[in-house]
Amino acid sequence: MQASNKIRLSWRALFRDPIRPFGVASLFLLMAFAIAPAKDHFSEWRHYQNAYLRLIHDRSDAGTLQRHFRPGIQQIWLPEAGVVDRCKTCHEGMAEAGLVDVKTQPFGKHPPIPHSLTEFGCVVCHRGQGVATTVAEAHDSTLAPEEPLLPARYMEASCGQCHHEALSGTPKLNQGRVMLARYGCVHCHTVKLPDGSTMMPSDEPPPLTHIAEKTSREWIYAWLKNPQSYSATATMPNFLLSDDDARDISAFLIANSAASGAAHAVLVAATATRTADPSAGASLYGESFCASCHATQNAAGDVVGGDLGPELTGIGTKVKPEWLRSWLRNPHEYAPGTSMPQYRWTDQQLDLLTGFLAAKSNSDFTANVHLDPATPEQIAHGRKLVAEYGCAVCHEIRGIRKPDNFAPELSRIGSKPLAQLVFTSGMNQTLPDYLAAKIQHPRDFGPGLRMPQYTFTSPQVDALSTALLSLTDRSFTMPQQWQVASPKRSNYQPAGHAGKLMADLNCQACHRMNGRGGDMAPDLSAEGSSVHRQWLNQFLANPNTLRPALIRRMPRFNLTDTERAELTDYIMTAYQIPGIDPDAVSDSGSSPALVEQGRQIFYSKYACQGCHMVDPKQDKGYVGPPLTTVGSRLTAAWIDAWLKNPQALRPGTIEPNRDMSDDDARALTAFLMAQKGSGKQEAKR
Amino acid sequence: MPGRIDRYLDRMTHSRAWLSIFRSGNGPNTLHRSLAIQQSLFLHILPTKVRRRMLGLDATWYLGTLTLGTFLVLVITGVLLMFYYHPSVPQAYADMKDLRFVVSSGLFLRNLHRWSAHAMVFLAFAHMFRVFYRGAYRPPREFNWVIGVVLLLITLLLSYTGYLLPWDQLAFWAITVGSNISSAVPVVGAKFHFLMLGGNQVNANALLRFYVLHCVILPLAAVLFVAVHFWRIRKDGGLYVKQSEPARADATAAAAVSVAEPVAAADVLTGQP
Amino acid sequence: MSEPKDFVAGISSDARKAPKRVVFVTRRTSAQVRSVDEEQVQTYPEGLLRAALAVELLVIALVLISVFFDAPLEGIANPTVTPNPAKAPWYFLGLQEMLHYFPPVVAGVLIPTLLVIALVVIPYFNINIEGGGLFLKNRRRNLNIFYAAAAGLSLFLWFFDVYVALIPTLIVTAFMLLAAFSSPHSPLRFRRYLAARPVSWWIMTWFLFELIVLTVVGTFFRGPGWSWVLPWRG
Amino acid sequence: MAEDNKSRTAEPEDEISRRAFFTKLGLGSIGLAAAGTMSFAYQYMSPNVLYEPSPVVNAGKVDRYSIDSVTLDPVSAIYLIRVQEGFFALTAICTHLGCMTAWKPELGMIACPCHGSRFNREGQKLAGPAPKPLPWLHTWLSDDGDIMVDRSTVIPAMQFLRI
Amino acid sequence: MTRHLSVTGALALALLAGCSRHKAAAPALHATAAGSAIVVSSGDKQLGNPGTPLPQPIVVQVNDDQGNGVTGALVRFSAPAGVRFDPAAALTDSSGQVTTNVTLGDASGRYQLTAVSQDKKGKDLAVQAGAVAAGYQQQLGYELQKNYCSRCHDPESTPDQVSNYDNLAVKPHAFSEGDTFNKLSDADLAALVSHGGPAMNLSALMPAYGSTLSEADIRAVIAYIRLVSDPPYEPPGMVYAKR
Repeated sequence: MQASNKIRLSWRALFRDPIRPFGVASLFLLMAFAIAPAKDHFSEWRHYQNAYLRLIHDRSDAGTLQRHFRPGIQQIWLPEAGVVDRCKTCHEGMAEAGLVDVKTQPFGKHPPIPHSLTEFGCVVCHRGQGVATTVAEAHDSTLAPEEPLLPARYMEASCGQCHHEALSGTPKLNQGRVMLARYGCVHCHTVKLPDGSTMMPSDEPPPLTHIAEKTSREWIYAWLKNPQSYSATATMPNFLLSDDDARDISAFLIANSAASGAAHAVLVAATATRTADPSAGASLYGESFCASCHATQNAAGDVVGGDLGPELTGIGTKVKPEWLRSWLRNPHEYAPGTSMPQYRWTDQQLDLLTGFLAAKSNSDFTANVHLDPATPEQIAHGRKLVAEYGCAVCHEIRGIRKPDNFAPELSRIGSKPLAQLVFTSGMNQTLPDYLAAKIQHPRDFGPGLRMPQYTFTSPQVDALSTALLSLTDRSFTMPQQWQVASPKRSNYQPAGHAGKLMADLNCQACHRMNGRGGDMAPDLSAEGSSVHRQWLNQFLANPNTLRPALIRRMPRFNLTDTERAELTDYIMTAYQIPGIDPDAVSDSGSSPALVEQGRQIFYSKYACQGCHMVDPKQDKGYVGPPLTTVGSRLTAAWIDAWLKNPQALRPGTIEPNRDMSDDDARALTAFLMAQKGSGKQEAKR
Repeated sequence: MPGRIDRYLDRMTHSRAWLSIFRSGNGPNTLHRSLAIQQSLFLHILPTKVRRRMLGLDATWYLGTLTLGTFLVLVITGVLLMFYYHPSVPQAYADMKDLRFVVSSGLFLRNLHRWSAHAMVFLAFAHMFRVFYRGAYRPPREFNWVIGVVLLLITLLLSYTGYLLPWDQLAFWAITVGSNISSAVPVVGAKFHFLMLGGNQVNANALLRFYVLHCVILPLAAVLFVAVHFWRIRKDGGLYVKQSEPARADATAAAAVSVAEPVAAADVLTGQP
Repeated sequence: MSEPKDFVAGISSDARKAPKRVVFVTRRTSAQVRSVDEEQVQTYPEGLLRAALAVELLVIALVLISVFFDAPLEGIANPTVTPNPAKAPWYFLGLQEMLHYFPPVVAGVLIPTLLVIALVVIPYFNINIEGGGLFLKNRRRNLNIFYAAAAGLSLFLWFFDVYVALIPTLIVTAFMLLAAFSSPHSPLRFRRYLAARPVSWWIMTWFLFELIVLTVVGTFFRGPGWSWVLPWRG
Repeated sequence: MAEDNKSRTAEPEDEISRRAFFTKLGLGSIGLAAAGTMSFAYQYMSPNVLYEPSPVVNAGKVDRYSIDSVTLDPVSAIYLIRVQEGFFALTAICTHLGCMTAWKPELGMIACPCHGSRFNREGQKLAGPAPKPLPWLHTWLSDDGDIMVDRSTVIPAMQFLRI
Repeated sequence: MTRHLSVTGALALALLAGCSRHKAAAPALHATAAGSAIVVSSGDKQLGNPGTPLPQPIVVQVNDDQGNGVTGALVRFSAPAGVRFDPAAALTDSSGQVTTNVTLGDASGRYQLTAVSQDKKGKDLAVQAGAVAAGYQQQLGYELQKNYCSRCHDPESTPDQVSNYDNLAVKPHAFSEGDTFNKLSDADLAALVSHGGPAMNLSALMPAYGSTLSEADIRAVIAYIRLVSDPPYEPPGMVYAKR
């Protein structure tokens, strides 16, 4: 009652005579109106600009800096890219070379990059909200399409928006892309690239159509339970299957397996040799250079060898000897698409190798796996699981068709709005952290998820996240003039009978030809115009190495003379490049004086002995191939052209381009062509 | 010093120019003051006299006045905002960002517009209920009540159409949800929905239509009806007096009256006693 | 033209006639002129000054609010991503809450239309011109109607599980019952007050109560998927 | 009620003067507020950022232009003129009423289609209503050898960019 | 009234909860022993990237007078803003060592990481470990030199990449030799790389890369050399703020 009475009294006081409150209220109104512009005037960016002016005020280069300083809101406007960046409003010193020593943000100088800052703006690489003029809004706004700033560790992702080829400045991004292809991510997840192409996997999941011939159900079970426990380098991820599920899947795979066309000799001989002579097998394994592609665990316990094929440490436990033998004889019968070459081993060699490999077993892998005979229910359930887990996406399985877009498409994962992400409790709510967590612990994001568990190191996770973060909306809407042509993908296949032969030998697993093939061995696209026919023929017969420094070497295939002739002809004719004219430079018979002059500049002017050796007694150059027999190997025309511009003939070769004068080139060529002494002996042999 | 100001003001208010504009001139007497109302286009829709006790707070709570006040604020801020607004997709949203980040006090004006809009809706509702509970809708004021209801609807429509203009998620989905309700009307619903959006979904057409409605048609309608509303207050016998409260009315009156005849602002300016 | 008639029907528009105070004559009152000539003051300056004052206070409040609270602005409109929940402006949330229970035709069209019509026609009913209490005159009939209406409405709401609307209805009903069993001579002032309420008052109060409850619920108590959430929980 | 009593017992004239004071206060501050609002509106109306092409134009490499050639860039409305002494840039906007002028090689002069103003190659007016010669624009060579023209800065005539 | 209380209580609780979530209360560490010397046993002078963990953790050891590891000595790590240690402080293990993982700040350049322990008298024992974060340019330089230069300039020989260092009559300088490279200005280095050793009256064994590498590439290589040079490279004529 009292209170209400008071109120009434005060209201009366107020409304008895309006003049007085009117006056007072007007005064307050005036004040209120004064607040708004004041608030606008004391804005964050003005504060930073003043701080910048204080910073540069007493530097020795203050004059220049003050001349460059532009007060007020600075903006980079790129209509075609939809970029409105006002970052420079606070980051005033961004382009000031003089401020390279300033570490305090926002005034530091931008580190050198290959692009002009004003031409591309800031948000294209750094993300964040370019239009904002307040720190919080600009850096961590999360409203699509505004994204929070991209952390520095993932910055290479921004390069990947335009550059789809491998850049030397972005190792992390390159690694991530390779991993996406190698670890089968792109088997399940479609990744479309702005140029319309789709990311292709680079791994070779074996077909499971005839798996019963290859291995035992116990091994399958143990493998399914944990592939990495079989070999640490296994690329197949762990699906965290329950014992029963693993049991049923293995049951189904065995039951589902059909007979392949491969003829399985009964391996009496092999079983004999297995006990007989492991060292012979080992030496054969060695001189066939299996280690170029296959790794094995050595006594010290570290895995050595190539990663093109599977690790062979426990191969004996994995595969059945008869299968192994037939596989070694001709892999294409079992897996037509494999990149394992068909060595032309003799039966005796096959036995040796089979025995040697079959002995490589870690029997404790399957030791405590005991499976009862499969029941029809288990097999049926196994089939269901196989379909459920999408095994058929990677592996060819009889009677199960490959499901299309089995997992979410990732073409634009890099700019997925936070609102659409479901985070686990307690994790940082940012896209990079989400991706990293998803890669490391996929199953934490809810029950019933099928994404398997990989075993990646944290640098690998970083690389993968970087590659994924480069798949943004923006990359699809880049202005025409920014788009970088992605590297041509060629599916060149050698033609004809020789082509078939090369397919059997899988030359392209290691050699690149006309844009397709591995990068383990030299590109052969220009081989025909570079080497002598005779040398090539000899080489195919007995591929001695050109570079003693390398571990990986060309294996020796037991080619028949006709096969060699055929192959040589094909290479010599098919792999010519224009501009190398064999007749332009005389292949032999140059004056000794010229040769001597060549020797002079070889040693003095160009100091080639630093990397090459001509005279093994005095030269030790170890970087480039030895040139002791170069005369019998390479054509003069090629040497001449090579000396003048190596990169033109083999892009990326580390032989520096010395812009050699024609005279020098001719002299050196003459000198090098003279180095064929041992070549002659070889020819004789 | 104040004396001089007074003299200047005095001279001003008696200059021919001043008198040619404010014909009534001004003075303390009733005639001048009645003329001041009658001869002004804007004021003449008000009665020249008003019952003193209606000026007390508890009679009307000034809700109508306040609603009008918000409307004026909205008109002013709205006009200013229009200078920076393009009713096109996606430019509209970019303009919001510019208002927020680069236009001097753009953020403030937008806030003022937005909050005033909410205030207006609230006040309009409050006004309606207040009028009802006072019984001020009774004859002869029933038509004015109807106009009031129309004004309430216009207010809602104004706020609703304005809601889409920022073109953010909030706007888009509020309008999507809202407009789909209309398509539930049995016969004409779909057609109406189609016309309202200028299509089947909320897109650039819809934005433009809502813009025109919000900035031209509805405000004009509002002004018109407000004028009628006020006019009818006067014509229906001034602000409603509750017959049932003479006793309290007197009290209020006694409280509201001050002994001295109040001095009008203008009189003070002219310095006349 | 024809010569003027001596009697002209229609409304006299003689400017010299002073405007008459309009008096309303109800059925049970005889027309007698009560001229309470209470004191009047000039609108200018008295009224205008007060109006200006009120508006000034309003503007001050609005300006302060606008300085300290920013208007919401979310991400750019994206037809492919629906925020959860997608809410209409607050003054429509009562309606949206209804839409949660009833088909659009009912909640989106029927109810609003009826509301508007009801509001429009209120003044054209003479039911409460005298402002007589609902249950004072022919009590039995009104009671029956009231029982029927209350029960019907409650059942209807209960049938659709509209508890949000049902509870206020029941509360109002309770008060109406209290009113029904009170008289102008009740000892309690509050009961006397209730007893004197006319039917329109009850209806409007019910409507206001529902409006407030539904709007508050729709605004604060509805979360993703229009599920029930408590605003003070997270 | 204290308020009331005071005001009731107050002397009429000082009551009046107090009212006068409050009135002046009220109207005065409203007037000020209005004035402030005007300046506020002015500030608001003048944009802080512009969505306009930058005044600096990259006119490309030197060898694009032969000696004694007059090249009109219609997009940026400038003439790029190379003479023996070097380069200079003129605005192509007529100083009369802002029409876009055109270079007439056969006449060897710049002509405005609207009202027939004529300028010579250095921008001096030869005929017509144009009040001023065509202004010369600031021109310089960028680091990578491109000719840059700043349309926003006018330089005195006959300052050639030497190559 | 009670409601008010409950509400405020709830607020307070929420506040507390929020705070506690933000700062994970680290268990208080109490040194049970003290050494007389502290050394970096591994992880010094690493090359990393901005905002990224260093490839190897940093291991420091606290020794007593005899040079044996001291167990239970408290070691605290500190560094410029932006650098994160995990853990930032720990007690030495049985071998007297503390291992911490370091995440560099977001700026490229040189970072000084400090490990501090206390001896018996409570005097600070500090040791510095250096780390460099390669920005884009330095990263590019690193990749380029790995391909073109390291075969000769890096004495380290690995199976994958046999070093040619020993085969050279005139020994190249490892890029970390600050004493050698800091004497040369950027221009000199650029000339040396692009025109070869003879151009600078140096060994002809250094070939000219001017036609092989672009100027930007060469700048990048130089930036890398400056980054890894030890002692650190001080650019000449650098303008520092007087304050």
